[in-house]
Amino acid sequence: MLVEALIAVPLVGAAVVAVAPNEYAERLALGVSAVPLVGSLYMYLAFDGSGNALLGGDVAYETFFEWLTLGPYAVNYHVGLDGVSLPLVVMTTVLTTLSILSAWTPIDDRQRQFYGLMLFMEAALVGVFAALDFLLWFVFWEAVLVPMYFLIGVWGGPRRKYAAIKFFVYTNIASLVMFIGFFALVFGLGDAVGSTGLPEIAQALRAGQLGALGLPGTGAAIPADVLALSAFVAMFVGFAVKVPVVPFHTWLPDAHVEAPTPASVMLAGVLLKMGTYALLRFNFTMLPEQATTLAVPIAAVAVVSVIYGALLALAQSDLKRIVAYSSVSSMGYVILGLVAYSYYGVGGATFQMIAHGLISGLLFMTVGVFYNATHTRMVGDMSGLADRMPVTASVFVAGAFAYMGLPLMAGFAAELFIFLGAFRSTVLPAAPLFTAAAMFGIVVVAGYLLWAMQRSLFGPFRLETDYDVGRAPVHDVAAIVTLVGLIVLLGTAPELLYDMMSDATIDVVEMGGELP
Amino acid sequence: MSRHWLVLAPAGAFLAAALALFVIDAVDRDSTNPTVLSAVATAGGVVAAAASAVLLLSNAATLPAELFGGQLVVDGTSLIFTFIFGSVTALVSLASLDYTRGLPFRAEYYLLVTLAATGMSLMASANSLAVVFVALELSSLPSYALVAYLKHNRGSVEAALKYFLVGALSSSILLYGISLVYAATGSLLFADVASAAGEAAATYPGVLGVGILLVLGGVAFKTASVPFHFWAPAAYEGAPAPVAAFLSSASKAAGFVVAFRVFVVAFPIDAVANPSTYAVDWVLAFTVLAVLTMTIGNFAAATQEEVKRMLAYSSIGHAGYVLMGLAALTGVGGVDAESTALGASMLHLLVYGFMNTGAFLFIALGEHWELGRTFEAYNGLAEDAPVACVAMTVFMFSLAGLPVGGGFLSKYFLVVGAIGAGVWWLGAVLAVNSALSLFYYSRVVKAMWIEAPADDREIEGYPPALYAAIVTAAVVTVLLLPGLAVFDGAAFDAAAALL
Amino acid sequence: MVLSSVPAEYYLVLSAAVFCTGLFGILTRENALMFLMSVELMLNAANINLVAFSFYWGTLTGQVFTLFTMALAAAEVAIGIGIILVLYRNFDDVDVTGPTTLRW
Amino acid sequence: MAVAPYEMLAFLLFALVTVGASLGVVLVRDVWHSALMLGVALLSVAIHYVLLRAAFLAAMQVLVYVGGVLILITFAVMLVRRESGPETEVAP
Amino acid sequence: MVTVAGIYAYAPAIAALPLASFLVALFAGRWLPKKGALAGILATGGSLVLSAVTLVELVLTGEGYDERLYTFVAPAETFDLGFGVLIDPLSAAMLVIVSLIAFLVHVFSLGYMNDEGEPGLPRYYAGLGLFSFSMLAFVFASNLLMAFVFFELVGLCSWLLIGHWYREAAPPSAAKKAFLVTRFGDYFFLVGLVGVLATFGTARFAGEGGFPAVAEHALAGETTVNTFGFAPETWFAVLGLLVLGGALGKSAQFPLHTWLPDAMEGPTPVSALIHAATMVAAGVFLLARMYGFYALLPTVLAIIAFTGGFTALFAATMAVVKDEIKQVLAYSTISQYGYMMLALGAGGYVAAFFHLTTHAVFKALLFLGAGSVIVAMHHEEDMWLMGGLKEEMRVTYLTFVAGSLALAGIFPFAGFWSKDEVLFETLVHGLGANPLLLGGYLLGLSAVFVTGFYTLRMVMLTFHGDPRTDAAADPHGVGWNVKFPLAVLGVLATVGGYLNPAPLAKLTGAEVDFLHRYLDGPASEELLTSAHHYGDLTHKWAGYTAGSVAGSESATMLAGAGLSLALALAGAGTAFVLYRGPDPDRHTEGLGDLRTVLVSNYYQDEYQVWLAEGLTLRAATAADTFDQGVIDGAVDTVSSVSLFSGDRLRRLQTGVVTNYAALIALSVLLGLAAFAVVGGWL
Repeated sequence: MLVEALIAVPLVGAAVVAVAPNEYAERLALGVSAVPLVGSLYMYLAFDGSGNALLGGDVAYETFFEWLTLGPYAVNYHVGLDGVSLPLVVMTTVLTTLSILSAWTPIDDRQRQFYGLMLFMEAALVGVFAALDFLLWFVFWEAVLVPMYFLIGVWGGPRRKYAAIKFFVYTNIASLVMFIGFFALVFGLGDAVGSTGLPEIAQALRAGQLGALGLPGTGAAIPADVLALSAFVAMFVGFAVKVPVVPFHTWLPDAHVEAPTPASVMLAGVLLKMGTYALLRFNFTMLPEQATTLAVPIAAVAVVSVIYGALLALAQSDLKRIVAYSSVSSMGYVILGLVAYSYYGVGGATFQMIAHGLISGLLFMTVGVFYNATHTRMVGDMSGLADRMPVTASVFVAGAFAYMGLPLMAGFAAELFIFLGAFRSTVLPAAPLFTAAAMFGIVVVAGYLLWAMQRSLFGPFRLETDYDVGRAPVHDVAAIVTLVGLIVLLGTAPELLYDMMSDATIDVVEMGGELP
Repeated sequence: MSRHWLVLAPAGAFLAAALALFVIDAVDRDSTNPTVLSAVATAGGVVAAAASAVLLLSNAATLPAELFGGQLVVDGTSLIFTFIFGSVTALVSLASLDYTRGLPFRAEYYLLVTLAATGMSLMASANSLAVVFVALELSSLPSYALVAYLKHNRGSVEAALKYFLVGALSSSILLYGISLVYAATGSLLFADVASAAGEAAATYPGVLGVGILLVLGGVAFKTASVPFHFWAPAAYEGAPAPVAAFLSSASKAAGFVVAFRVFVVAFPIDAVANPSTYAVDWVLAFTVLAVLTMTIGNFAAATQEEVKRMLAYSSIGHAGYVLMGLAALTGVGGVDAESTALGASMLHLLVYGFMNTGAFLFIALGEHWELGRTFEAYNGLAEDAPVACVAMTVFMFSLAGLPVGGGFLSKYFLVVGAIGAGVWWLGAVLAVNSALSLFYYSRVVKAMWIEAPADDREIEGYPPALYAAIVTAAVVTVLLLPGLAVFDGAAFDAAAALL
Repeated sequence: MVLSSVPAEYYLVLSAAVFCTGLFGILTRENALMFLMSVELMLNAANINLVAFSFYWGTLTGQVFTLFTMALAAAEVAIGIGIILVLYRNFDDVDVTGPTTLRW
Repeated sequence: MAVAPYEMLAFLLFALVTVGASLGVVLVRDVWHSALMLGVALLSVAIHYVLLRAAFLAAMQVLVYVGGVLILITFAVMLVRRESGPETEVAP
Repeated sequence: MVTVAGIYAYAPAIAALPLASFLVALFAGRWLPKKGALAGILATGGSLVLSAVTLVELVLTGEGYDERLYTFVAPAETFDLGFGVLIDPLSAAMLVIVSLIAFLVHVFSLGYMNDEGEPGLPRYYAGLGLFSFSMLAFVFASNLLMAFVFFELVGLCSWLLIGHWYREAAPPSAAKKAFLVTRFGDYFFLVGLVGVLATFGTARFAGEGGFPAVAEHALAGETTVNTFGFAPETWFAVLGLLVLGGALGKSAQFPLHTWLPDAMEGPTPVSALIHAATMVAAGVFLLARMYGFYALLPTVLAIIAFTGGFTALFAATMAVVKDEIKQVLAYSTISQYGYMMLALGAGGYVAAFFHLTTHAVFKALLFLGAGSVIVAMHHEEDMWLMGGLKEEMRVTYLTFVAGSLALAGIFPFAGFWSKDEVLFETLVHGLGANPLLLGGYLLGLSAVFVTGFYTLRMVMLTFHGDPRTDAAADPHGVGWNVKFPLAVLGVLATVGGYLNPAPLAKLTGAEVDFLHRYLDGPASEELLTSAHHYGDLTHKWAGYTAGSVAGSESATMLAGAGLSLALALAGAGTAFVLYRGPDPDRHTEGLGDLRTVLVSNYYQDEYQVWLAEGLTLRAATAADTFDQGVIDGAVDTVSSVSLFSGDRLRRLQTGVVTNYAALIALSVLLGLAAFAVVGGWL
C-alpha cells in the first residue's frame, strides 16, 4: 500500500492546501511534499523487485484489485514498481519538493491553488509511473495534463493562454492517437488477454498471440504484422509528441517559455519523461519486432532531434527557450538509446531520463532564480550576472556543464551509456554512423550554453530592466544546490540507479536482441 | 401482483410529485412557499432515481415486467434511464429554487418539469409505438412551455417558438411514420411489429421503409441529431438555463431510450435489412447521423462566442457519440460487442446526465449573477466563485473526455464498443471530435481561471440550492470515474437484453 | 368478415397528398398560424392512414390511437397558440421568420 | 372482391375535397380563409372515417377538431391579426 | 618498510590531495587567510612528494602497477567501465612533472594573485586544485574512459581559469572559445572512445588485456574483434584518427590551435600551468599513453608527424610578429607541441616525452617569467612598452634567458637536447623507411630558425634596450614567492637536457640516456608500455627502420645536431642583430602583406569564426525560421482550418425557422430517395 500512500498523501494534501490561506500554502505544500519524498526514498532503499514489471518480473510494492469489467476485458487497479519506474518515482518526488521550494519567490498570487495543483500533479505522476493497468495508467496520464494546463495558463508569462491551450490540445491529441494504437493491439490479441493489464498484454504479445484484426463489414482483416506495425507507429507518434521528438516538438518551447519556473521544472524534469517511459514500456517492450523493423527511421528521427533541437537552441536568445530546445535535443538521445536495443542503450536511455530530469530541472530552476531577480530572460538584456549572484551563477555553470555531458555528472554517464549501447547495436544498421552523428550534439550543446553563459553571466554587469539584483534567497539556493549534489552523486556513482535499471531493462533488450 | 406494480414506482414518483404540486398550487395559490415546491419536485426526482437504482441493482422485482397488455415494459434499460431522468430532475428542481426566485408561476414551472419527467419515464418504458408517441408528446409539450417560461424575454420566446415549430413538424413526421409502420405491419406493439416486420419488408418494403425512416426522423428530433437539431441551439440558448439543462440531458436521453427500444426491438435489423427482405438499413442511417451529428456539433461549437450556445452545440456533438451505440449494431461484432456499444451509449448518457446538467446549471448560476453570455463574461470568475469554477472545470474536462470524471470511461466504452462492432472508424471520428472538443471546452476553463477578471463585476450572494446542485453534479461526475463500475454491468446486461 | 372497400393504396396516396400539402405549407408560409394549421394537416394525414389500416387489418388499434392523437393534437395546438400569443406580444408579429436573434 | 362503386365514388369525391381544401389551407393568402379551409378539410376527413366504418371516430373528429382546435385557431387569428389592411375585412 | 603495493596504493592520493584542496578552497576559501592558496600549496606539495616517492619506488623495484579502483557501473555486459591507476615509467614521470609545476605555480600564484587584492581568489584556488586533481588523475588513468573523463575535466578547469576575470569582456569569450574548440576535438575523442570500447570491450591501456595489445593480436589474426565490417587496419586507423582529434584539440595542433593564444586572457600562472606545461601536454601524453595502438597504424603515424611538423613551423611564423609577450609564448607553445607530435609520428616515443618534459619546465618558466614581468609592468603585456628590464629584475631576467635559450634550442640548454632528439628520430626514420617523414623533418627544421628568431626578439624587446615607458623604468618589485619558482625552473631549464643526452650516449657509448633507459625500464615490461616494445611495434607494423646519412649513425647525428643548432643560432643571431640597441625598430613591418597575414594568424580565426557564426549560427537561424514557419505553422494551420470550417458549419444555423424546416424536409427526402434506390422500393 505504499504506492497508494504515495498517491493519496499529495492528493489529500492538494485538497488541504487548496483551501488553506494563501500565506501558509507554500510551507504547507512543502511539508506535504516531504512525506512522499521520504516515502519514496524509503521505497528506494527497501526496493526488492527484480526484472521488468511487464515481462513477468518481480514487482515491488504491488497492489491489485478489480475495478471494472468491459465485455471480455477486466480493468483492474494494479500498481507496482520495478527498476525502471522506481527511479522515476523518486525523481518525481524530489523534483516536486524542490519545485515547490523554487516557487516561493515567483508565485505571489493564488498560492493555495498553485501548490494544490503541484501536489495534485505529483500524485498523478506517481500514478503514471506506478500503474500497471492500461486504463488506470491512462487516467493518471491524462490527469497530469490538467494541473499543468493551469500552471501554465494561470501563472505563466504573457502568451500563457496560447501556450497552455497548445500544450493541452496537442498532447491530448497525441494521447488519443496513442490510445487508438494501443487498442488496436488489444483487439488484435482477441481472446488471448482478459484484461487491460499491461503485463498480461505484453506477455501475450511476446507469446506471439497477436492475430489478425477483422474489419467487420468488409470481410477483410488487417494481418497481424500490419496491425502491429501500425499500432507501433500510432503509439510512437503519440508518445513522440510527449517526449517531444522532432517534428512534434513545437508545443514545448511555447509551453516552457510561458510556464512559471516550477512548472517548467516539472514539465522538463518529469513530464517529458512520461513520453520516453511510455515508449519504453509500450513500444519497445511490447513490440520489439516492429521496433527493430523501424529501427532506421526511428534512429534517424532521434538524430534529427538531437542535432536540429540543438541548432534551434543555438538560434534562441531567451534563456528558457534555449533550455527548452535543448531538452528536445537531449531527449533524442533517449530515443537513440531505446532503439539500439542493447544493454547499455536501453539502460542508458532509462538513466538519461533521470539525468536529464535532474539537469534540465536544475537549469530551469536557475533560470527562474535569475528571472526573479532581473525580470528578464533575454540573453541580450543582461550581462555579468555572476557579479551579483555568484552562487546562482556557479550553479548555472554547473548545470550547463552537466548538460554538456561533463564527466562525473549524471549527464555524461547517461550519454556515455547510450552511445556505447547505440554504437554496438545489432539492431540498427550503420549504428556507428548514427551514433557518431547524434554525438555531434555534444559540440553544439556546448556552443549554445557557453555562448549564453558568456553573454548573460559574464562580462561587465549590465541589466536592461530596472531591478535591484541581489543574492538569491536561501530556499532557492538550497533547491538548486541540492540538485547539483544529486547530479554529481549520480554522475560519479551511476551504479546507485543503474543496477536496478539494467536489471529491469535486460529482458527488454533480450527480446530485441534475440530477433534475427 | 403487487410487486408487479412496484416496477412503476419511478414513473409513479414523478406523477405523484406532479399531482402534489397540483394540489399545493390549487390549495394555496398565493402564498406558496417556493422551497416547498422545489422540495416536492426534487423529492420526486430523488425518489424516482432511488427507486430505479434499487430496482436495477437489487432483485426487488422480476425484470423485465410487462404491464397493460404489453404496452409498457420495465426492464434494465428503462430503469437506467429513469435513474437518469430522476437525477436530472432532482438536480434541476433543486437548482431552480434559486433560479426562479422572484419569478411568477413557480408552481407551474415545477409542475411542467415533473410532468415532462413523467412523460420521459413513460418513454423509457414504452413498448408500443402508440405509447411512444403519447409519452413523447407528454414530455415535449411541457418542454415547449418551459422554454417559454421567461415570457417577457424575447430570447426565451423565440427559442420556444422554434422549438415548438420544429417539434410540431417532427412529431407529425413521427406520427406519419408510425402510421406507415402500422400500415405495413398492422400493429403498434413492438413485439408484434418485430414479428411482422420481416414479412412486411418483403411485401411493402417502401411503406415500411418510409415509415421507419420517418420514425427515425421523429426520434432524431428528440435527440437533437443532425439534421433535426436546428431547434437545439436556439432552445438551449434561449431557455432558462435549468430548463436547458433539463432538455439537453433528460429530454435527450429520453429520445435515445425510445430510439434504442424502437429500433432494436421493433425493427430488428436482420428482418428489415437483409438482402431478401430489405426495407431500410437503419443502422446505416444512424451511422450517417452519428458522423454528421458529432462532427457538425463539435465543429460548430468550436467557434461560438457564447458559452451557453457552445454547450448547446457540444450537446449535439454528444448526441452523435451516443448514436454510435446504434450505428454499431451492424451485426458484425456479435452480441457481445453490440451490447457493449449499446450499453456504452447508455452509460454515456448516464454520465452525461450529470456533467451536462451540471454545466448548464453553472450557466444558470451565471445568469443568476447576470454575468452575461460570452466567454469573456466568465473571465476570472474563479476568484469570486472558486468552488463553482472547480465544478465547472470538472464538467468541462469530463465532457471533453479527460479522465477527471466518468465522461472518460463512457467515451472509452463507446470506442471499445465501436471497435468491437467493426465500426472502428467511427471510433476514430469520435477521437478527432473529442480532440476538437477539448479545445472549446478548455476555453471556458481558460476564461474562468486564466483570464483576468472584469473590473465591474459584482457577485451578490451565493445561491445555496444552485450551489448544492452544481456541487452534487460535480461530485457525482468525479465519482463516476471509479464508480461507473456500479452501473456498467447493469448497462451491458440491459443492452444485451434489448438485443 | 372482410369488408370490401376502397383499396388501401388509395388511402395511402390520399394521406401522402395531404401530408405533402401540409409540408408544403410549412415550407412556404411564414405566418405562425399557418404553420400550426399545416401541422394539423400532417397529423390528419397520419390519422387517415391509421384509420384506413385499422380497417384493413381489422383491428381497432389504429382507431384508438387516432383518438389519442386527436387529443394530443388539440393539446399541441393549445400550447402552440399560447406560444404564438407570447410571440405576438414580444415581437408584435406572428411571422416565424421574424425572430432571428438566436442563430449561428 | 369488387369495390362498391358508390363507395369508390364517395372516396374519390371526398379525397378531392380533402386535398383541395388542404391546398386551399396552404395557398390562400388570408389566414382566416385558411382556417375556414382547414375546417373543410377536417370535415372531409371525418367523412373518410365514416367510409372506413369508424363513425365514432368521425364524430370525435368533428367534435375535437372542428369544435376544439378550429375554434382555438380562430381565436388566435382574431387576436393576432393586424388591424389595418384589406385582410381585416371580415365577412359581415 | 613499505611494500611496493603499499606505496602504489597511495597513488590515488596524488590526485586526491588537490581534490581536497579544491573542496577546501571552494567551501572554506573565503574564510582562510590566503583564500585557499596554502591549502593548494600543501596539497600539491604533498602530491609532489608522493609522486617522487612513487617514481623512486618504480625505479628501485622495477615493478609497475595497474589496478582497477572504482567500477563506474558493473560490467554486466562486455564493456569494462571502471577507473583505475596505471603506474608505469611514463605516468610516474609525468606525475612528477605535473605535480612539480602545479606546486610551483601555486607558490607563484601566492605572489602573483594574492598581492593584487583580487576578489574571487577562493574560486581561483579551487580551480587550480580541481585542475591539479583532474590532470593528475588523467595522468595515472589506467584506461581510455578514465582518461577521457579527466581530459574533459581539465577542459572545464581551463574554461574556469581562462574566464577567471569574468567581469571583463574578453576572458569569458576566450574561455568559451577554448572550450568549444577543444570540445570539437573531444567529440572525435568521444566517438573514438566509444568505438574503442565497442571494438575491444575494454579501454585499458596496458598489459595483455589492454586494447593496444588486443589490437595487435587482431591485426596479426590471432583474435577477432568487432570491426563493424571494415578491415581491422582500416577500422583501427579510423579509431586512431578519432582519438587523435581529441589530442589535436587539447594540444592545440593545427587546425584546432586557435584557442590557445586567446587562452592567454587567463591569469598568467594559469597560462603557465595549464596552457603551457600540463593540460596542453595532455594530448601528446594521451598519444604516448596509447602509443602501443598508434604504433600499429602507419597511416595515422604519418598524419600525426606531418600535422606536428606543419604546426611547428606554422605556429612559429605567427609568433614572429606578435607584440604581446604572452602571445609570443602561446604560439611558441603550439609550435613546440608540434615538435612532440612530429616525434610521436616519427616513432620517437622517448624523444616526444623528453621534449614534453623539458618543454614543461622551460615553458612554465617562461610564462612565470612573463608573469613576473607583467606584474612588474603593472599588467602591461605589450613588449614595445617594455625594454631595459634586465637591470631591475635580475632573477627574472636570468631565468627568463635560460628558458629562452632552452626554447630556442641553444646548446647546452634543455631544449637543445630534446628538440635535437626529435629531429634526429624524424630524420633517421624518414631516411630509413618513410620519406614522408622527411617532409616533416624539413618543416621542423625550418621552425628551428624561426624559433630562435622570435625567442630572442622577445628577450631583446622585453629586457634589453632602454625602458620605453615609465612603468618599464620603474617596475614593481616581486617577492620570493615569484622568484623561488623561477629559480627552480631556471635551474631545471638549464640542466634538464642531461636527463637524456642521447647524442652523448650514442657518441660516447656512455649510458647517460637516462630517460630512455627509464622509459624502457623493467616496470614497463609487463605492461607493454616500454620504449623498445613501441620500437618493435613501429618496426613491425609501420615499417619504421633507422636510416642514416652517409651510412653512419654518428655522422647523421652530428649533422642533424649541427644543422639544428646552426639554424637556431642563426635565427637568434638575426633577432639579436635586428633588435639590439636602445630603441629597436619595428622590423616586422617591413614584411608588408606577409605581416598582415601573420598578424591575422593566417585567417585561421576568421574561418573558424565563420564556421561557428557564419555557418552554424546561420543554419540555426534558418532552422528556427523553418521551425516557426513550417513545422509550427503546420500545427497552427490544423487548428485554424478546424476553426474556419467550424465557423462555416455554424452558418447552417440561419436563425430562420422556415429554413430549418426546409433543411429537415430536404434531408428526409434525401434519405428516402437514397434508401429508395438502395432498397429498390420503386
